[in-house]
Amino acid sequence: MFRPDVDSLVASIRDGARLAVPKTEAGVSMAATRSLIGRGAKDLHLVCVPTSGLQADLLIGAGCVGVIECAGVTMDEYGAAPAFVRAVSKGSIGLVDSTCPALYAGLQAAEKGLPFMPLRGLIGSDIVGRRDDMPVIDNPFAADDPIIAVKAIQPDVALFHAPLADREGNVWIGRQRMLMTMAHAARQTLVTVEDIHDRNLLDDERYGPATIPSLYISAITLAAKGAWPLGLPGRYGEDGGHLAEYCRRAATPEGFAEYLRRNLAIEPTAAE
Amino acid sequence: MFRPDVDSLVASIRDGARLAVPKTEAGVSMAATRSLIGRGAKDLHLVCVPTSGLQADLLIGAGCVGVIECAGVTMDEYGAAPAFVRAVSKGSIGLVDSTCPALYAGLQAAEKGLPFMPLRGLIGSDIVGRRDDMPVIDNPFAADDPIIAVKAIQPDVALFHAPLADREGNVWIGRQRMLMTMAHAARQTLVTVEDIHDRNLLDDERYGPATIPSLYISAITLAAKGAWPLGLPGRYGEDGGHLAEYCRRAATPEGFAEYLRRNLAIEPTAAE
Amino acid sequence: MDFSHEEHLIAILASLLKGVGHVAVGVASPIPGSASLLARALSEGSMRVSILGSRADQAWSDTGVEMFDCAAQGRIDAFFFGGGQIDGQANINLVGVGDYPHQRVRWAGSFGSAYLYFLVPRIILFRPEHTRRVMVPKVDFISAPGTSAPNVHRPGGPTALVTDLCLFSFDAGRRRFRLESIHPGHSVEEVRDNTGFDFDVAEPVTETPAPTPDALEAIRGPVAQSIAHTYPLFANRVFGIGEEVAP
Amino acid sequence: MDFSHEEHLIAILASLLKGVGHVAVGVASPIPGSASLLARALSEGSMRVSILGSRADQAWSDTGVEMFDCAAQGRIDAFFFGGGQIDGQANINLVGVGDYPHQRVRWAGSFGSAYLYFLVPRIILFRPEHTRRVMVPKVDFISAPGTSAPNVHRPGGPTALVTDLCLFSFDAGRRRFRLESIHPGHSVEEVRDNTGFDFDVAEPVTETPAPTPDALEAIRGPVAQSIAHTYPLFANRVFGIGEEVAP
Repeated sequence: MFRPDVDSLVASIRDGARLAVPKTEAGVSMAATRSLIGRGAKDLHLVCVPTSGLQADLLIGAGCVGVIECAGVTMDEYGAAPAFVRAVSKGSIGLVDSTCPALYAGLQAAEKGLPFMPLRGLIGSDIVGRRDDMPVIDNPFAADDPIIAVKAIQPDVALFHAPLADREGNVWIGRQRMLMTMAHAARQTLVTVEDIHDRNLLDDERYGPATIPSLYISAITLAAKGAWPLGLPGRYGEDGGHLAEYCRRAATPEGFAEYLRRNLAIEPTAAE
Repeated sequence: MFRPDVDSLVASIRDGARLAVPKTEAGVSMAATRSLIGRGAKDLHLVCVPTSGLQADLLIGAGCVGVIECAGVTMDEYGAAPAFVRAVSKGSIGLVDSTCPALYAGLQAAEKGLPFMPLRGLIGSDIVGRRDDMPVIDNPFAADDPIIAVKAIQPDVALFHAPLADREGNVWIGRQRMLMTMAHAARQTLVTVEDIHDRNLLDDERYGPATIPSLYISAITLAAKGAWPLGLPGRYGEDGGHLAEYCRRAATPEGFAEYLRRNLAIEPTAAE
Repeated sequence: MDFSHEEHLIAILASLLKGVGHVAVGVASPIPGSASLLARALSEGSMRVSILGSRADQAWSDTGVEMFDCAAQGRIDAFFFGGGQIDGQANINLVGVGDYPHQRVRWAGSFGSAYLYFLVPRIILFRPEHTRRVMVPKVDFISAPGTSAPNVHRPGGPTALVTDLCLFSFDAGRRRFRLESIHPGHSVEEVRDNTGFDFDVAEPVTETPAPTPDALEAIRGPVAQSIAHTYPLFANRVFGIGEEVAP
Repeated sequence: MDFSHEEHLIAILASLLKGVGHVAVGVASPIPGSASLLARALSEGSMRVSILGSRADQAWSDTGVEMFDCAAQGRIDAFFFGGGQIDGQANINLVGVGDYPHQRVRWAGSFGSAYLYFLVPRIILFRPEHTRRVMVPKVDFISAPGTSAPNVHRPGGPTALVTDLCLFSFDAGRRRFRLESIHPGHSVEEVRDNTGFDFDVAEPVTETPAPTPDALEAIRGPVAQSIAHTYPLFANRVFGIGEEVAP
């Protein structure tokens, strides 16, 4: 259950894996992301839950991503996600454009062992129109009431960063409940954590309700400040200076390579 | 938001309401149940989430229930639910026999504003066979893969007992997550609580994730020991002596009437 | 070594859990709960046990839908069900006897059976009372069907039935029970006389083995202590531990 | 009383929230967020505001699916969307320009628009840039359609569009925008010249009113303080409060 370091955690993510990652504010394992880039991971099918930012942009720029399934990739106040935008224009990544509730619904279907979940809205959008896995079906309880069916999304791996784990392998996630859904839905769940809690989190009436039981957790490793330069709710904020600097540098492929060299001590080989 | 007492809370439950109540261990408002019986509530459509025990049995015996929709009514270790069993045999209540995950699925459909949720299992059972609101539909993503559609269950009122509320009207439920689903699904949510917490529960990183925001709460009243003689997780256990005594007395209609007189100071009029 | 009937049933059920990674136990199931704890004790810690209503032996953070979702995810390998009536095709009835809905005998209800019976690979039926009242030709209400048409998604289903008299296996392909072993002191004839449905008989039918000394030691030690948290009345009656709960 | 362009936009959007019980604001929306806080301040506390990503102004206990479920429950009355492109039928495009998928201009993505645009009764489109680049005859990608066939469940949809130049209302029945008011210093002709789609014009078209002194006071006081928690760069630039974040 416990891995000695981030590299050995990330070794469980094979190239080509369908990898689910949470949105920027929810606990992104940037430590594991750097390790994936360092290893030169390839052809990941990134499922953003439901959006991403720096994490997706770095992985795309470093050439780790084959397909990105998401509702939005953005650096928020710092601007557009530069490597993502370039990769889309060049056609170097596959795109599965989605909408937030459809990504949640797909994961919830997998969580429930269902082949699909119905979802309101979407009819007539190009999100439905540009993919073949969102058919319109009939509401069986009303006449002439079309509704979208969202196919289950079962990730090979869910990967995120959380504030706490205990020695049994239970993981506390606070109010980032999408992490619970991701862990329920995925075949494997890999977690970096800020701290190890000495007592069983499930036994605590306040931690317990927001704790993912070890049943769903494949492996954990400690990674202090593991979300940096993103923030971790309740622990630390994002490093805005760093994010602004990233956006400025990554505006060109050369600048992106320079960022990898300088900040990750990584010599990009297969990057853009 | 805050009502002065249980009777004024319960005044929001009109006769004939579709009333959702949680299972015995999850925080049953017995205080409100006694008040409903005292008022002589009539023709309730009781939705048990997903089962019930003393609460349903008392309401049925006192003549408050028109229909019960549930996956099980039992006094657990203390035996069968006597008034429920009598009412079924006499045909004095309507029955919608269900199964636990179908009740959860129906509430989750309402929570998501969906007309239905698909559900595995059930095909070929008399649960499906004996009611007309669980059709078999086709999985749109596979050939010849029938699956049950569970119709959304939107209660008029969700009623339960919780450990804590704060002064903003947020309610902490611990790990009884079905209470969150009930509050999301129901038109109105009425809560009795053990205690009032001085600080905003949503602002606390440990209470927050298991707190129902006031957005979903219609009214709250304080009722110390409001689950008695049932237990409240983390606060107090059930009163086993009382429950055994109930089962013994309620074994006959006369004994049941006697129990109401003695223990609830209620003179049953329209009871069985 | 002497042992009680309950201790024997616990040991028999535990023997059916060999190789299981995660067994879950529903409400009102003290003997299956004890059997699961025993199987874990004998597995040297490799088995996960989740007992509904228990605080200590509880894999979940939510007391409601999570167990059902967990089963559908394929994370629960074994589960127990009883049955007010059980028929020869392993259909179970937890609802009542007579014409539905206004039945002359009414039980609690189907609970999660209509769902878990389809999804958990190893469902063990446990019903001590072995009479023609229980083991019927055809159940009066199908809470959960024993088998399904080939096109119905069904990774799970019944695999065994344990009673006071014997142990049956269930063959979903043949849609029939097979008598595997008879508990000491009983006979095939006695089983036949008390069973309202036809069944196959293993060749040879063995005698159900007695609990091993290791098993008995575990049952009376950690298993008894642990099950008492969830089932105090049962633990008091069978193991003589804990306080007696008021009459 | 002098006011900035941003302050005016905040006041205009707030005026569109009259009578709303609960307004929710998505990510990357400092002006709509400020407008909602202003509307609440002017409503004397009867309005609920939920700002995604804010800790203080947040009605939810979960940062994920809850907002979408909440909208489907009918518990959110108003929401804002922008649009990289907006066409005359109120279709919005948040994805990009050119042939999908390898578009020459790519934006972040559709976020929750394809869903909330159907379910929230009062969707206010807010897109400051009023040019033919944005206000197009037909969007290149429909993130969310402005209207739906009568058989499609659609309790919500767009009701207004606010730009740097003017305020439009949207009539779902006619599937057309109507120019309601022009911001001071601009003209109907200027709006026409910069709009790539045809629209109706109210008779008469009024001038968009300036913020009231009460509104300005609230904007510069509690609204500015509050929005700075979620949008520090914005608050620093527009209200000069908080520390400047590194270049």
